Amino acid sequence: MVDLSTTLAGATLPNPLMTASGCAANGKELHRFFDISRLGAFVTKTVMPAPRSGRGTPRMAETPSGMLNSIGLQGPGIDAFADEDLPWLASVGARVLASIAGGTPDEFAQVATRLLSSPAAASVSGIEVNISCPNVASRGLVFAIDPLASAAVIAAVRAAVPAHLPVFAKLSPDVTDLVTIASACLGAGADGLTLINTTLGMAIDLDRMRPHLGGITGGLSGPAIRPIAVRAIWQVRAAMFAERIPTAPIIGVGGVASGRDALELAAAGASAIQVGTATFNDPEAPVRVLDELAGLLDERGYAAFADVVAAAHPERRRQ
Amino acid sequence: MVDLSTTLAGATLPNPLMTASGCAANGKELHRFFDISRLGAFVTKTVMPAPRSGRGTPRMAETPSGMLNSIGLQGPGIDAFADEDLPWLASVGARVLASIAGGTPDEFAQVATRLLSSPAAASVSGIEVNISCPNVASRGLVFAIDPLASAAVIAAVRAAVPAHLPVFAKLSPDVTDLVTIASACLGAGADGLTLINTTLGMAIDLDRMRPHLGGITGGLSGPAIRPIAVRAIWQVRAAMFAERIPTAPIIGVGGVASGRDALELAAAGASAIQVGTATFNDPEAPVRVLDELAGLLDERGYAAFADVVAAAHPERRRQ
Amino acid sequence: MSGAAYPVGVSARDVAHERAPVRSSEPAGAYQHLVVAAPAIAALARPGQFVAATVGGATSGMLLRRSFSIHAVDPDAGTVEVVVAAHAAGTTWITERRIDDVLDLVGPLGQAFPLPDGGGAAVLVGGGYGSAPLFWLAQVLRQRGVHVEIVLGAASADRLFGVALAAEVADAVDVTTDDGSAGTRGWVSDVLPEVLARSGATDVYACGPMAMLRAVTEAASAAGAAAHVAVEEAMACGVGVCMTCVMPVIGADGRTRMVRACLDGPVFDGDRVRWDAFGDGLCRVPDDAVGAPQAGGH
Amino acid sequence: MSGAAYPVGVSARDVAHERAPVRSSEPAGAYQHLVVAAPAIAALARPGQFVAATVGGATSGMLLRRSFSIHAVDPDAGTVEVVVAAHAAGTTWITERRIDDVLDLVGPLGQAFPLPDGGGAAVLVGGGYGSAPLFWLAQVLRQRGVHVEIVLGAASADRLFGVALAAEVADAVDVTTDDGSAGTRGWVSDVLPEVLARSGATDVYACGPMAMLRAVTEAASAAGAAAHVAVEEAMACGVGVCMTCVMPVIGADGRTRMVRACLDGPVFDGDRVRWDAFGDGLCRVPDDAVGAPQAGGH
Ligand SMILES: Cc1cc2nc3c(=O)[nH]c(=O)nc-3n(C[C@H](O)[C@H](O)[C@H](O)COP(=O)(O)OP(=O)(O)OC[C@H]3O[C@@H](n4cnc5c(N)ncnc54)[C@H](O)[C@@H]3O)c2cc1C
Ligand SMILES: Cc1cc2nc3c(=O)[nH]c(=O)nc-3n(C[C@H](O)[C@H](O)[C@H](O)COP(=O)(O)OP(=O)(O)OC[C@H]3O[C@@H](n4cnc5c(N)ncnc54)[C@H](O)[C@@H]3O)c2cc1C
Ligand SMILES: Cc1cc2nc3c(=O)[nH]c(=O)nc-3n(C[C@H](O)[C@H](O)[C@H](O)COP(=O)(O)O)c2cc1C
Ligand SMILES: Cc1cc2nc3c(=O)[nH]c(=O)nc-3n(C[C@H](O)[C@H](O)[C@H](O)COP(=O)(O)O)c2cc1C
Ligand code: FES
Ligand code: FES
Repeated sequence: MVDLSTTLAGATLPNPLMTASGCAANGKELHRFFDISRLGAFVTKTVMPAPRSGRGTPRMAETPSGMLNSIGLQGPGIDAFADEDLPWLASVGARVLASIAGGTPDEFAQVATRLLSSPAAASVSGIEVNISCPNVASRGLVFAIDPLASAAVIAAVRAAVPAHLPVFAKLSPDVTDLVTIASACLGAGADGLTLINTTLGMAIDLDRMRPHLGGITGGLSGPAIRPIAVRAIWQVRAAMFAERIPTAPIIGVGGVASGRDALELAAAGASAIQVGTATFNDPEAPVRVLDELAGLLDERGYAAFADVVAAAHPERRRQ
Repeated sequence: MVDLSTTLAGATLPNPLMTASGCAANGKELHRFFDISRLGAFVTKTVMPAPRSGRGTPRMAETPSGMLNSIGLQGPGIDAFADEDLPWLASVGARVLASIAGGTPDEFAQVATRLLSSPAAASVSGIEVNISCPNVASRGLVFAIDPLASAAVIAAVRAAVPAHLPVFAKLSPDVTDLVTIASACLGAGADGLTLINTTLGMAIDLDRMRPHLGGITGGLSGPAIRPIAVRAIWQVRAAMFAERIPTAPIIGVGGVASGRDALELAAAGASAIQVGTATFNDPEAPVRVLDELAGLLDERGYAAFADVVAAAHPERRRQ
Repeated sequence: MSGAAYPVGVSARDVAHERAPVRSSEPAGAYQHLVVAAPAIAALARPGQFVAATVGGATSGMLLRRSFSIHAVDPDAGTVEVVVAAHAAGTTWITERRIDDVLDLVGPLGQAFPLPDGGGAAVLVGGGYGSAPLFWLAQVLRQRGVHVEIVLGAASADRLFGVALAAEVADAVDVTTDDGSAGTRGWVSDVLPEVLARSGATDVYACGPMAMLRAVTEAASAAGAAAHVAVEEAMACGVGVCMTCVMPVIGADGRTRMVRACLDGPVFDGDRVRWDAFGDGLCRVPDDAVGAPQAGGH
Repeated sequence: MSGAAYPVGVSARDVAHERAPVRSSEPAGAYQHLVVAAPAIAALARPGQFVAATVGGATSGMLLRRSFSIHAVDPDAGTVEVVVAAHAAGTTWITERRIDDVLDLVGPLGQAFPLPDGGGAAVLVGGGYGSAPLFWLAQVLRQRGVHVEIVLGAASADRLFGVALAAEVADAVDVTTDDGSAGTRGWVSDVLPEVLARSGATDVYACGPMAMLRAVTEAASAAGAAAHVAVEEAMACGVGVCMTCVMPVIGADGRTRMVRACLDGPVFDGDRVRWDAFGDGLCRVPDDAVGAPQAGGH
């Protein structure tokens, strides 16, 4: 039996597979298809201070091996999340990576504080700080395109959260220099990074000759972007090997639909793997990917998942 | 009959369809499949001052609805191009959009000068300045990630080329703020923009646990990236409507495989359309797309291709 | 390819995920009528629910499931039936499946049509392939002693589905086509007031395009009947996890929320739907919806 | 689906693009042997050339063509034959095609095996499905009065292709398998020196994995024979436009260039190939190649 456990900045999880924020709602829906406590962690839909309706529709367009979405962070707000969703997740034994966002660094911190005041706070294994959602009205609100703005958010959240609880910064690939953003986040106290959020895309409604999405542009996800996710993880992990930035765990996400895909992100440097859009194709995808990954590791004679993390880096092979 | 002609900064072409640089070699190979003079223009493989072997192999990896390449700008050098390839293109009646590159702004200018000294220089309808190839050993050589470096190259080329010949800057989507780069290029004398070059990606060879490509990272192309191309064209065209940057023609490229795809890029703001990776799937793709586009325009009752350029922008509909 | 249906994943109490071999596929006017073997879904489904199918096979570039109303089930034979219009590439792929080809299905999904306790009269209104779930519903209603009338409408005769079937399962049938190629020329809403009046229906069940559902809701309200409408919103997942299929619906507390058509629908009470938000192929978030962007704000 | 092959695009003098219906598809050991109707390709092809097929159908997420040596053609029947190993998703899709399914083919592509004027002796060496083009070549050579011997090698008996066929078309046949499950245990290069010596061959033709082609070239050189090797490089387009399939080959001027295997190959003179550049699944650019990155530079 392969040891599938993975350690993310102190938090040890039984396996590296997770849902991706916004691709699994808050658990009940997928729990009809599989026991969500089987996952290394359940990543919740990004929650903001107040209830949010999100954007009008259409909110999605299918694209070759991918899709665009412009949901616009629809959600119940942190009060409802902390009082209802989190307790339910705790009740089924899920380990929770809670995704949070806000309009200002302070709002991020408030959401984190309120989250941890939940009666179910003990189920929270970590906090994923979504500074990279492209579906916000102004691109200026995508903190993750600017190192200073990113650092301000991370520092505020880090200050609001007890030291034992790891904080992950979720980054956007839509930047000229990802390593600089990663560096700013780690410098501001992030314990790890989640790479990547969707990349900005767009589709045109050719019958009506106007943007297809209600939100005009949207986030591109799915297998189409996997090569971008692998590259982002590789670049940031390579900068860690080169000691340009501190070494920290990376959670990989982007286009994973099979055990092979998960292995690819791990080999590029990811210590945990999230499955997003593939869940829309197959509601059991997160646990199917887990089982396929376990099978692949076993076939290849690996004793532990940890052995394949960053295994494609020459520095790692030299170790 | 729909009027398919398009005007690109003074150069009028009989139709908007083009090959994409590096996806059609220098014409002879595709001329076995269709008469390349049927194209609005034939875009040549980026040519550099000296002959170049390019990278080792593997140079490609197939990805979902896309591919990665790390060719590394293999080519015969500008002398052989100007003396052999260009005259052949002229001999079959092709209109040529010549793609050039160099290691410094001066080298770009030298290549342009030498190109125009060719006996077949009259076949050149324009120059596409490739400042965005991701397959160069150092990302520092991707001029298009920096507005100043981009402007320096464009200014040098513009100075070397007679005023009547339009100069297009080919940009990379891998930047935080594409409009700033576009603005710098137009400010430095570019007559138009080509959007987009490949986006940086990567694949891992899971059997050998190392990067799949000889060049480690590679350029992602094909239908997978079409939403990114549409978004890039839209953003830059929107900045023109908003008068944040001067209005100039955009040549659209990225993931076009059908007449519908071409129409999508046009509606987003492209005055001409290049077909790249789709040619690997179907060697007749550039002319098939042209025929499909003409059919779609006809069905929808458009009198001219020019009527659909940027047609999805509300500013255009208000005009 | 296996001849027998078998489950892919966990089959929870109320939903299943099955690989369903095609048992038959026949053209029906402009549509394709498929019968597939999916015993777990057949055992669970109720009229108004739907199934979601992957398209394009193992090497497909199309990721998202396509949704189809369940036309009929035979729990004993373990079969599920759907009626598919070849709209674009995904549905075309489905209509091209041959016997023994396998569909990957998740279902039954969504809320079924609410059923009256018994007796009275109901009118069932179907637009195009939207009629597909109504015949099964008609049978269930008549088993409960409900007088059932069916109104079928479409652009043209070939786009009507189930006219003959309607005669079998309903007490009366009306047909309309936009071009007059079958039945009355016009829309279902043209004949509906009269049908409602003569039948004294207390419930109207409808499935079809949004504009039709709105018109049906208005006609039902005018006649004092309840409208139960099955909507068709673009769906990415069908199972409630993506939030793409939302629409503004008024809740029990009187407040409008953007709710998921795949989970809270596809059947809604017509008078709860904020029809005012729909138009020109878009649906806005009403200003008074919970969590709506602040008016005048950003 | 149409029963007849028909051209998709322009068919130039030497290459065609056809939609080719499958006429038969039969397992052959570990491989699948397909016969397709592609009259234009059948009329043009010569031994050593290949065809390139799209995979996955209209909604495929796989863009790139897959290349296959032409195993046989029948210009009168208008058919082309290929032997396909199910390697990964694309080739698996091809092996699953049924009668009347259509393959989109471009061909014939690349350089054919060079033919001697006549007489003499030749040895044809095939590794695994690499033997596919050799039987046709053997027939053409024997028509020119050449004495033909065939050596077939594979990992195991089920991965040999065409042992019976070889006996029909060659004057002598040797078989090797790595595991000894058929013929001599070992590699083709173990038996080749003896075959070359006894046949006095002046030309060796080979198709198979790179390591085998290199060994064949060395054995041929040692015996004073010319080696004509058909290589298998990963190809994105097959028609010479992408520059992905390059390998270092010494030109007539003695200089090494990165040349396209799809256009200048797949058949090369073995002693022109820079075998030293290949290793561990990679191919480097030799330092002395035209346009190579400057040594010590960047
Ligand atoms: C609850 C429900 C029941 C339905 N029942 C039937 C039925 O019984 N018979 C039938 O023929 N069709 C039915 N539809 C519509 C059917 O799902 C769409 O026609 C189909 O998804 C279009 O797929 P495509 O690949 O042909 O089109 P494309 O336009 O290429 O689809 C692109 C994407 O948009 C989504 N999409 C596009 N149109 C629709 C739509 N109208 N509804 C939902 N998603 C859409 C697709 O799921 C896909 O993700 C139903 C839809 C819903 C939501
Ligand atoms: C000139 C030539 C002749 C060939 N003849 C035969 C034959 O007669 N029978 C046979 O079974 N196979 C043959 N091959 C190999 C065959 O093309 C590959 O096995 C096939 O492309 C792999 O496709 P896949 O989808 O199964 O694998 P994948 O690994 O998924 O393919 C991914 C990508 O890599 C490319 N690729 C992967 N392996 C190869 C390879 N070995 N050669 C070329 N491209 C590759 C594919 O074209 C595709 O673009 C030949 C290859 C060449 C170049
Ligand atoms: C419909 C949809 C909604 C999403 N919502 C969120 C979100 O609320 N917060 C977030 O951090 N990421 C969100 N994402 C991004 C995903 O978590 C993930 O980073 C991205 O989709 C890439 O992974 P994938 O290709 O596996 O989907 C969303 C993605 C999709 C498709
Ligand atoms: C194999 C390959 C080689 C390329 N070479 C060049 C090049 O030399 N110069 C250049 O400007 N772009 C080059 N490109 C980028 C294309 O011109 C085009 O911008 C990109 O592939 C997106 O278009 P597509 O999706 O239609 O291929 C290359 C692309 C591919 C796939
Ligand atoms: S379709 Fe995904 S939530 Fe309804
Ligand atoms: S495969 Fe494209 S050039 Fe050879």
